[in-house]
Amino acid sequence: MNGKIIAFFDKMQKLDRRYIYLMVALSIIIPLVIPFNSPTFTSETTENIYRKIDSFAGDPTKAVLLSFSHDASTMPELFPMEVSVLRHCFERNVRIFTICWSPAAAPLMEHAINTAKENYDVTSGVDYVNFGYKPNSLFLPIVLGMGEDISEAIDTDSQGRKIKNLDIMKEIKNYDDMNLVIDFSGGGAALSWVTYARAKFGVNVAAGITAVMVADYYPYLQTGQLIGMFRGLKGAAEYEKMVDVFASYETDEYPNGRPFSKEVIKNVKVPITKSTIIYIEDGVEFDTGIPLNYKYKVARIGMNAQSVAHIMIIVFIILGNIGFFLTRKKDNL
Amino acid sequence: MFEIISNTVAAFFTLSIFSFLYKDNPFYKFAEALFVGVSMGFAIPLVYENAFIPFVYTPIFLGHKFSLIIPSLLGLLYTFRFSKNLSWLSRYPIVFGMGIVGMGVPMSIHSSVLVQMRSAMLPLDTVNTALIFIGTVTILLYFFFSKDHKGVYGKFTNVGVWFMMIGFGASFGYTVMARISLLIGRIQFLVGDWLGFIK
Amino acid sequence: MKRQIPLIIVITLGFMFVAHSFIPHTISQDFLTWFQDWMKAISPFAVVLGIMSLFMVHGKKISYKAPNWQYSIVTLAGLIFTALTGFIWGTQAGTPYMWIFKNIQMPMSSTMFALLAFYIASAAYKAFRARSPEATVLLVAAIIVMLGQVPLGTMISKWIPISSKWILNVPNLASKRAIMIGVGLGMTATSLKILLGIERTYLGGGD
Amino acid sequence: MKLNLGKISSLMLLAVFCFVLLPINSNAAVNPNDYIIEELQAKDVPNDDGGGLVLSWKPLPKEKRIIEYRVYRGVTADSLFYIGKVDVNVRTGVAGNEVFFYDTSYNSFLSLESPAKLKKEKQQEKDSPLYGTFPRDLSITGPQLKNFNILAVINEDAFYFKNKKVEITNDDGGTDVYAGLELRHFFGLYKKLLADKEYYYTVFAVTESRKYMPYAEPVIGIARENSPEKIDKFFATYVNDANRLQFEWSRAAFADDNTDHSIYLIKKNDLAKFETYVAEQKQLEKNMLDRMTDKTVAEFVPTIKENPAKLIFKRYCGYPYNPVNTASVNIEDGKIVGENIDAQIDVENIENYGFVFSLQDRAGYETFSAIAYSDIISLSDLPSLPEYWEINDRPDDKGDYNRIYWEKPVAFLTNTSFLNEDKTEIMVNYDFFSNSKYKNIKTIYFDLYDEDGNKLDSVNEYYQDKKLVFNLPEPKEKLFMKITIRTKVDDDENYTFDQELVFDEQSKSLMPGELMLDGEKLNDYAYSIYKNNFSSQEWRLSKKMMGSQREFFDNISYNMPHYKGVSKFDAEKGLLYVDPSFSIRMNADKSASVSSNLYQSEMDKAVEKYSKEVANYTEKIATAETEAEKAGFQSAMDYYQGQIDIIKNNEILKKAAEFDNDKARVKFLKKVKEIGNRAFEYKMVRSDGKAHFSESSTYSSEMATKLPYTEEIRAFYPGLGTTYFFPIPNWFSSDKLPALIATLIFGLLVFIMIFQAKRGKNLYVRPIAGIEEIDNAIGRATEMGKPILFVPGLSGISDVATLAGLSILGRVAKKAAEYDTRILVPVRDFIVLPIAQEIVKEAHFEAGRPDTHDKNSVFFITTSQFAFVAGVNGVMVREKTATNFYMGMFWAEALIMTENGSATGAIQIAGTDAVTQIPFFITTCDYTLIGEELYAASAYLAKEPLQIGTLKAVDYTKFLILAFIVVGSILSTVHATFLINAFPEK
Repeated sequence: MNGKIIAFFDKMQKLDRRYIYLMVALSIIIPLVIPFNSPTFTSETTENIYRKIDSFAGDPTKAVLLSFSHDASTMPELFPMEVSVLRHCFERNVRIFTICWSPAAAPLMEHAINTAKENYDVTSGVDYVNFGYKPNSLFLPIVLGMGEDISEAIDTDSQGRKIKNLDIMKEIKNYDDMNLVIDFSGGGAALSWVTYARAKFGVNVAAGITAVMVADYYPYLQTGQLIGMFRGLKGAAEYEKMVDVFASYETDEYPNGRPFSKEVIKNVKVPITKSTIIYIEDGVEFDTGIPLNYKYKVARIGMNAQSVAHIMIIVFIILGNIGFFLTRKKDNL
Repeated sequence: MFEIISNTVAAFFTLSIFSFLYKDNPFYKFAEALFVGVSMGFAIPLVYENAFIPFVYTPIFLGHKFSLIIPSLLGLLYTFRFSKNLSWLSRYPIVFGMGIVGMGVPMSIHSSVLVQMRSAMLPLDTVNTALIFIGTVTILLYFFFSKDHKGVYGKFTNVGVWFMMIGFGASFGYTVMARISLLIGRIQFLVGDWLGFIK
Repeated sequence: MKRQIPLIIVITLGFMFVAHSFIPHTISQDFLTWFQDWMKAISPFAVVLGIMSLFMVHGKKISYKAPNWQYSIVTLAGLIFTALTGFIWGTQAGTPYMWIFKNIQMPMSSTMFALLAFYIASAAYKAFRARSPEATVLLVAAIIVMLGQVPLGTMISKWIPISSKWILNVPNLASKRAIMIGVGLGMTATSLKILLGIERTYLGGGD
Repeated sequence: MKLNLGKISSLMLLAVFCFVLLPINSNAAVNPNDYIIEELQAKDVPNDDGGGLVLSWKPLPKEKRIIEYRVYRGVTADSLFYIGKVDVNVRTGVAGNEVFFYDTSYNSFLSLESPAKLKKEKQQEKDSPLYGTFPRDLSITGPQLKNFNILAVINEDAFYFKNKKVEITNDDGGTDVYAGLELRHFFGLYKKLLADKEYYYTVFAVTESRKYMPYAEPVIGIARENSPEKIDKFFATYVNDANRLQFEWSRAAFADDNTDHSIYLIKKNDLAKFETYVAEQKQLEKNMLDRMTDKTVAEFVPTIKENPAKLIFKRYCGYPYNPVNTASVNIEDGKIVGENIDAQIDVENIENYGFVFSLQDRAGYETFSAIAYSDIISLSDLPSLPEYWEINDRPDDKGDYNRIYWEKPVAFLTNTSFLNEDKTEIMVNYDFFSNSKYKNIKTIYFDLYDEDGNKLDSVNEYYQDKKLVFNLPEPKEKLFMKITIRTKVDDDENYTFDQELVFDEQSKSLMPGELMLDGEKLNDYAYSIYKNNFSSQEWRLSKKMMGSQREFFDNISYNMPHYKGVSKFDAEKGLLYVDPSFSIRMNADKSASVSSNLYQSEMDKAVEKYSKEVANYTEKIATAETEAEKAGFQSAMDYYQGQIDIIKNNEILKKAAEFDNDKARVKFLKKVKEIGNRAFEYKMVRSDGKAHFSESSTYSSEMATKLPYTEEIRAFYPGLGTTYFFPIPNWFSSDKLPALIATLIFGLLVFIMIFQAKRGKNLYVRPIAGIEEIDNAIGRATEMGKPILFVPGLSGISDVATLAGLSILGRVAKKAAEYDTRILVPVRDFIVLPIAQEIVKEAHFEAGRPDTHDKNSVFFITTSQFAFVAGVNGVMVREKTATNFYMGMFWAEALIMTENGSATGAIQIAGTDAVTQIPFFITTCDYTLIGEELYAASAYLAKEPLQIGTLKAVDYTKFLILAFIVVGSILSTVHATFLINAFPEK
């Protein structure tokens, strides 16, 4: 009996790795092609960013800066975050700026804005401005310069317009107004914002990072140097849900979305298999009729695949180790 | 049409790389060889436009900063790396860049040692801060090389090892997550953008 | 002499930089600017080294008809062709150069990384072994963190996300901090060794 | 599978490169004429100085796959030059119905980065008028200078010392002297459009495959000088017990050509008349513009020629921008006090008066704000100014900041969250602003009260981690917090803030309310800090700070380029001519500028010229017919006489005239000018933005201890060091003191330990698990007769990990040579390659087995990260390596190698300081050197006194660190934070 089990695991141990690869591929392709509903639990690190941005809603004297410090290789994780933050800002009428530091990021930034704005009536120069690509060697001068005067530090936007002359800049001068910076990167770029802009001018800094960096960033979250953080794809999925539940919400009482509430987000479900945003609260369905486009749920669909893959890997580790111990026992005999 | 063709090319290379998972094959070898060449080839015009022109050509030939001829000659010495007798010349550009390590001494003491020491000296008023304190101290003890890990001291350093392992576990878990996310991105491209199965 | 002069350069520049880090004066800042200007002028030539070594490696393969030498042709042709498109049609959006970047270079580089997911899965099955108590703890912590990331974890028990957060906030923080101090000290020591001429590996062989 | 690889490869290569040509050919079949843009217009930009046009056109539909629109401009329709582009997203196209391109204010005209030669725009028909940007070739670009308003920004030293004196005969037959400079002496030349001049514009589209489409028919644009914008916020207040009017307004968005801020007083019954006046002035402006384009339009004559409102205040507001936006006007005996002001006001019936603000520009246009009526307040309603403030040079910098700090620190609550379901445990976040005087806050007390004033809880925050936890007996809707700050400087005072916490329905949490100090809402009143130097006429805003902020660092840049207009040039010599005069400072009463010239001879000539003018006007005054005429001549004469007086009597210019060599003279003037530009006086205004403000007097203090330059030069600037503050560069950064001490201790330890090691003292280093196993692992490989693999990391030689890895390689290679086991070292970095080769060679020599050394055992695979790993995997499988070492820096690829190695059954020993990779090594390798162990291992193996000595020094330093951490934590637990505070925070 024992021998049989050991033999089985022995065989399993020697399983051709290509079968494993195939399982990995399927565990990701199937959930992507056939989406299913799974709950998205939000975490405080992401909620903090949402709440901060939401507190700027409709206020012409406040703005958010998105800094794109990454290239295409980390796009799967970071792009959904960027789109949902932009969507949140467009929904809630929050003024927004974007900037990037490498030539490779410029097309990604453009792409994120265009993806998010398609369904909103927003104008460049009024609701948002793309500062465009600024060479990395100018990072420090610009980050410090914006503490004094944004329009001088940046000078022109991606279309070559003088920032100073734009409508959006009327009541926005420096970090006192542009009070939140979110840096998206696969590395330590947000920490430079913490070191310079946060330490010197007290601006709020949040980070959108790939999961690899999460453990490294945690100490900064604890000291409050970072106000919030998107933890990889999971963070993006959480934000997508919050935008659906709060920012997209439209009733007579709240024509432009309702304010964030921890109690609400806990209880509401938004199924991603539907083509419109539907709230399910305590079993009661409410169809808002607002289209839920693929681009707004891409992270949540991705998280389905992620869940399946995680479980699979955990199972692999456990199976592998059982086999390992059994065979070791056999060797010791 | 243009987009379809472009996507097909991109998909072809994506699949070629993935084909390595089955086994090493001419498609993968071809894609990889091309990747190496294209990556280097991509850098050449970029370096020319963004480094050579603004930092060498313009200041010397147009700005008449003739002192910069010295570092550009130093840079040229790199090419002697492959010469049998003159390869020692290529040390010069390397050592010139090494000079900056001098800054590394006080800077790393400041930012990685002193600043971290400060944040480690928290009041021990909650269980968690006490645990962080114990963790920090025991891990530092683990990296103390003058004493054998024996007896009570050894038990102490062992605690450090446990702390480190749990910490590494966190890194591990998140790294796994990140790698899977990247694969999700590629599959979204293949199945969604290219084949159009995801809507 | 072939070693002494470079050594003298490193030591002199090195001590100047030590002084620089304590002196905020403009003269000290000008020194840094001077150094950066010179480094910037040296830097473009490093790529020449890269190109040369690539040509030497693959050139050798081709001329000796080493196994798979045909792929070396692909590499060199790819290099020359990409560089030429950049020089002929420019590097703006829409040029063949950018097209190569978007549809050849970019998908391949992100796919290379995506391969890792497969390897992780296979390593999970075949190599992530609880060889020792330490490795066991590591794997258990990793599993908790991985479960904490997905809804299933929360559905199993609400303690999973809480312990996942605790792992990040307490042991992870302590270990990151202690390792940072240790590595920082080690790096300082190495820098100091270079500065004092004790560490000379970077000079390479020969006299 | 025997494929002919050569053929397959060439075929695939060909296929791929055909695709690349696709973008070039993909548009072959389209009709280019469908791609000409439509509705191109060039319109004047309103409210500007006549230097701006905005182009607009209809975007092509997104099906046309446009990536950019290129814009061209010229002064004639037959030659148009490229000036810029508008990028478009290919996929989505342009969202609106119009694309805009702004040709406004100064933007790049010419610089060293400009192309060498003028090029015809490619892909256009042969006779097209389109060209590239203006080239550096002055024979082409030079004649264009006159078509624009050109501003040159010149490197300071180049202007002073690289100029060539040039004399040009002018129209009157005399000679004008210019300073000739080459293009490389300029940071750049910037252009602005000339008002009332015709410019031609055209635009064409560029498709996805970078095909340039035909251009649109050029259109004409003319920029016009317009009246300034209307200021939308203007407030008036009457402070009755001071008998003073106070005004405040918002600043203009476009201020380039603004000259004056004025305030007028209007009686209520003059209102209608005033409104007609304003309307007629607008109509007059429009009429003038219309008549410029169409001469047949009848001239408009306003019925009211003079402004019916009475001027009560006027102040210059031009360069430097950000002028003061508040004004106080005193009233004495019903009369407004002020120079050249003649207005009466009945303060008893102040409600009968309206006030209006106006902006004036250089062209004489004036735009009025809406009418404001004053509210009546008393002095006690005005915000309080700091009782304590200080200004001095900021220490520890390179000399480009002054610092200003005031009052005591402020602490306030920022956010709260519930920690439990019952909402009885709350976390409250707080923050504080401090300043240089109160650097270390001793403690902050937070006392929590409920609505009835019962104290619920209190926290003594001696270590400020910016968060507090409170336990409530029951959930509360409203709470009060008393915040008391105790500082280490004047500690005995009770300095307390109040702040409410109110439950907010929407966010379902307790939200912090207004921060109160002594009954004043702290953030209602902002601090505006104004500064002024010796060389500008008026104050400028340095920074507006929130009412809770307590410190400000004022940046005073070193960079002082010269700004000059340029219109003349010499294409042959490649020179651009600029005016050689430059201003040094304003004179003592700030009525005129003290200017000098690069060439002393020109100063003498100027005196001569002015004397002639004085003589000329003296004659004219004698023969003048009317009083008005006489007054005009008199003022002109006064001006010239004043200029002569300055040149002859100003101390600086007198001193300068003593130099007989221009270089030394200019050097002297440069120093003097630096003080004039970089020393600032400061004042502070605290305001609610609605004319309820208090204004401080100019700050003055005791003489500063550090001053620039010599006594002799400083003597030209009375007030320097007491009211005017000049930032001083520092020689030591005191915040780096801990780092200096630590570096010295560390350095000293290294010396001592190396010395001891050299003397042969036995320094004990404990065995490191992974290292102990190295020999066994090599032995195993020898037994099995299989080779060893050693990967010295993937990064370059400057990486510490690589150095450590290489030094371990030396040891491993030696052992391997002794055992006569083959070692394989794949290398990724081509600089590491020869070094590794050398190390392995030497190891064989040392082991006494040079015969077994195989030159090819150290080999380069490729620089590509993953290809390298694939190569290493190949080696593992082919050579069946028994032992694998990975020592050095690794990235994501590490796992692929170790997994493969574990599959081949090899013993694996790894070492790296890459924290993200360590977990994978631990789980896939048999032994792992974690972080520092790698460094230690290299020293341990080397057994050299130098290495062991350093290792011991690091160890003892670590012990010190440990001791400090333990002591520091214990001390801070018992509320003693001095040790923590001795360490740097960031």
